[in-house]
Amino acid sequence: MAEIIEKFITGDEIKTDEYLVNMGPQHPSTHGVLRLLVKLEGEIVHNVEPHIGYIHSGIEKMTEALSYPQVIHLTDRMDYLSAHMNNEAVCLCIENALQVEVPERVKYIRTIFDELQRLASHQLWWCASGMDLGALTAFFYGLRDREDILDIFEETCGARLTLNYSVPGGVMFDIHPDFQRKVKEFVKKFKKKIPEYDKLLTGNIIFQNRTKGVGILSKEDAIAFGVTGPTGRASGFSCDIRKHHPYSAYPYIKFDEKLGTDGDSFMRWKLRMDEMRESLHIIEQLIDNIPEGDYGVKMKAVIKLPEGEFYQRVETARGEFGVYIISDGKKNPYRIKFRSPGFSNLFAINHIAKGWKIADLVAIMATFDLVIPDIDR
Amino acid sequence: MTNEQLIEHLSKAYPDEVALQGNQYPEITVSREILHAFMQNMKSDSNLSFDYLVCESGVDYPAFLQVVYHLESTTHKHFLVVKSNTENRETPALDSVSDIWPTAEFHEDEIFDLLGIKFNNHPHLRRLFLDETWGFPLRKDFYDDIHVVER
Amino acid sequence: MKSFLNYIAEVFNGIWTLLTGMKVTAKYFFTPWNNVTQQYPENRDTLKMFDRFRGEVVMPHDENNEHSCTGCGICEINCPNGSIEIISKTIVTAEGKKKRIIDKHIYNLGMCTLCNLCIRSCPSDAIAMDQTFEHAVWDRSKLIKVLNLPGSQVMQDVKE
Amino acid sequence: MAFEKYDFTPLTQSIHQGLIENVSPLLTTIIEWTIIGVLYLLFIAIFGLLLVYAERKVCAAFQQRLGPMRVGPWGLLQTIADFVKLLMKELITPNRVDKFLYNLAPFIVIIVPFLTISVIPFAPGLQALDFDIGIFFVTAVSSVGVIGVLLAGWASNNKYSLIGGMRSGAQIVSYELSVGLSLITMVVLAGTMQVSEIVELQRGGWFLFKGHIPAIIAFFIFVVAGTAETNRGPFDLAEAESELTAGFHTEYSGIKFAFFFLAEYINLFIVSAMATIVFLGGWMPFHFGSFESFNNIMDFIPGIIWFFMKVFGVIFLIMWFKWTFPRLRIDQILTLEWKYLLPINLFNILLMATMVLLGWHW
Repeated sequence: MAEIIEKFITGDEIKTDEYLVNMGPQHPSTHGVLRLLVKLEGEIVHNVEPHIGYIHSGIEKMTEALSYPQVIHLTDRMDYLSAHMNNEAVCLCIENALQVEVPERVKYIRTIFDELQRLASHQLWWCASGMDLGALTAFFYGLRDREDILDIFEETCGARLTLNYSVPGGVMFDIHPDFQRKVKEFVKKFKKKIPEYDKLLTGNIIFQNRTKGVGILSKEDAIAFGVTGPTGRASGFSCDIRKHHPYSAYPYIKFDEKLGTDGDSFMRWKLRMDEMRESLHIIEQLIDNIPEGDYGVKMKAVIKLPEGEFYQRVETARGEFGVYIISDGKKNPYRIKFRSPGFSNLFAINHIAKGWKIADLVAIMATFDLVIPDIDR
Repeated sequence: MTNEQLIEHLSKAYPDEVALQGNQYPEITVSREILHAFMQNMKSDSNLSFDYLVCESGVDYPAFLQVVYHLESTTHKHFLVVKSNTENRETPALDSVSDIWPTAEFHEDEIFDLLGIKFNNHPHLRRLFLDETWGFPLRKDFYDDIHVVER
Repeated sequence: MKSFLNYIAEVFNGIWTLLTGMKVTAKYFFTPWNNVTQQYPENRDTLKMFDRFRGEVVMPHDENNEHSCTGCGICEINCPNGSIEIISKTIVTAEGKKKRIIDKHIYNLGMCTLCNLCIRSCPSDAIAMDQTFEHAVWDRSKLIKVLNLPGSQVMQDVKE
Repeated sequence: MAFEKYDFTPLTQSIHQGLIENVSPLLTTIIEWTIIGVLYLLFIAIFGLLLVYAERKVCAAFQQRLGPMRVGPWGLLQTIADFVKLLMKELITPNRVDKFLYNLAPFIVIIVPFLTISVIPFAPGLQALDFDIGIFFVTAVSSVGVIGVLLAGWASNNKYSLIGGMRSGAQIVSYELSVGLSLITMVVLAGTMQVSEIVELQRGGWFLFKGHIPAIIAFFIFVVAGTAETNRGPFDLAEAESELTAGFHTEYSGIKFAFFFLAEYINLFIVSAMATIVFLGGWMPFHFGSFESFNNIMDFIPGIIWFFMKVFGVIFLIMWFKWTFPRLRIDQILTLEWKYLLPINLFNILLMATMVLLGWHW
């Protein structure tokens, strides 16, 4: 008896069995059909093995049978929360290959849409991760304010989620006459909302305890795992494509690349909150200065890329999105590879979730901001 | 390093391999025998220090399969495209670089799943998206008579 | 002693952050007139979609039951999903020439992703996006629609 | 005093008298038991449904929504429709569950509120059991519920349920301590454990005001610990929707699920009722010093309405917590209990005892 008690006190040899828990494919916190095979001991996570492919839609194979303008509308369906950035990446790649210079107006419109899209995405992330951590009211506040952005989208391009707004050489429609006024109204309104979010969650002591120091991703690991976007920047990995390889109207504007130091869940949270403020700042710089002009250049009816390989990187709400087009000179691409940010980000989870509790795994996943179609493609 | 310097540096260090300026980035085609050592050097050489594997993609060509690595250095901010071809299309195999960049492990899983390229020394090669009944869908000769409806 | 004071400060600080959070929710609780819920089927009369909203593809006809679709098939080529199929027929015109005109413009809403490419590519602006959004039907075959109305003609001024 | 006319004692006495004059004493007892049983059953069913409706509406209001609006005017019949649906649903028993324990668990969980509710005085004279150890009875009986939750988690043959059950076990056992100690603080002030007498003692003023600082601290601790004991947010780890899907009741369906659901809401009522009785003067009206006219107006409101007003006030507070805060982690919940609530509580008892000894209360 004394022996057992001694062992119990020292913690030797009293060990529970490891057991496996399937988080997903249907699980409230995986935000889609992601399956995590979690090895647990009690509540402690020992290993996380992501199993993906439940909604693999074969977009890369499909594109081989489509013409270039048709490819764009499929990219909406990968990372549906940064639909416009994905569209823009393909368009920029095509324009780059064809050496087409788009009008200034298009660049401005695209950049404003990028930032609005980033705001919408971060807002959904904000409220959904609040919900993951148990604050259900946050979810509705986020969706409520996101609705304003979606209305702006709908008014200008007719769709709320799968925008398909960029086309090679320009944008599909000119901006709606009300666009500028509504965006300005939204920016004004939204500036008052962010402090409210901070009061509700960021400053909350329960929230801080749940996220501070949880799931620390070091800068070296972030680079090694290719973790980009706000998640990578929270670890101090300066990976903002907007800053390092500016495209569209980003060269014309001033903005800061927010960098974190801690790399924990709270830093990831705070960084995205700061990014929202930065996005508002970018929109404010652009919205009054949209140059007059055409909203697109005339492209050929059948777009054929010259033979060769083209790579285009853009910054989506989740990180670096890359389009790698190999063309053999026909109207269909020979091969398109989409480098999606979520795919690289996902696999860093196992590395940082080990030793944390199952509730922390949820917090880590929430702050990683995963979109499953982005991973599965 | 600028692109020209990079090409010059590479062609000096690896005279047998073809280094040239592509559409946007310097490209180098590396034979599969020295691929792993080459990649190791790319990361450890302090003049190059390609520590960030941006993208790893597999491509199907009529005679061989190819793996394309997009590398970036976070310190020097230069970019390099490395290509390596397999010997044939029947038993395609390359050395894994997952011990150099952990992210490659999953990109290689994906390439194995969709193109069937085997990666030697990969810790845990598995089909990432599809189940075992599938062929290798990204190959050009893949035909799926169950899911594809022709009009 | 210092750690004890810290302990007390921690407790009060924690309670304070919780109270600020509760203040936010309370603000919305006590202003129910700001509710954002829209009761959908009841508000059909006041619900207005934006002009550019992409609901479904339609072919506008004028009062003489005429449309401007020549049946060229460009929309069919541009459709990424194969949701448009154009069946044309050959007629003999008054001058005795043989001429291919449209018989049926078949549009499958169930397969359509509303990408707007067909409308962008149409040379005679014969098709347009409608703002309807209530597409639920009991049978999938009802989603396959023939866009040109029965007995409709091509407008005279449309160029071939 | 005008307030006395709302006493239910004459009514219950007359029923008792009428019965005992006409039938044998044994039959009288049996009939009285039946009446009380049926009344409590009805009360729990109706009040449970009402609370579910209230929760949905309150949560909707916090979230700028409308809540249920379709069934009946303002969605009033929604919960009844839900209940009918739950009654008609198939009772699924998964393979390889421990059948006996699996079926037993919901009944243990639902029995607890039935037992606890018996000592709650709704109004003067409207109380089934008036022990002299009423408070002790409540704390003792309410800890039985955790057995049901643990059984449900264990017997379901589901790892999520097991985690949920274990969490809930650890959590409720810890928070029982705080509930008990904060009640003891007030028992020190009252000098009795009899519930009716505690209410009677607050005729001159609620204990929350009478005991001022220690009573307010005890009230705060009681509400927090009570929230935790009823497994409600932010302490809803046992269910933890986003982590464990539905925790201990993942595998339950139909009426067995409804038992868990109903028990949760009735427990919420009981915690609020205990807070009302011990801290907020039970069915006693609100009196303000010597403002006679104000006090007389307050006296016109019947005791039962006072009681339910206060109960709903506390329930609203607990709902407010749930719809504002994120969920705690299991170790943080235990840290909160053992490092914060318990030391504060022990100190508070000491403070209260000193105060009572020195007579520093009103």
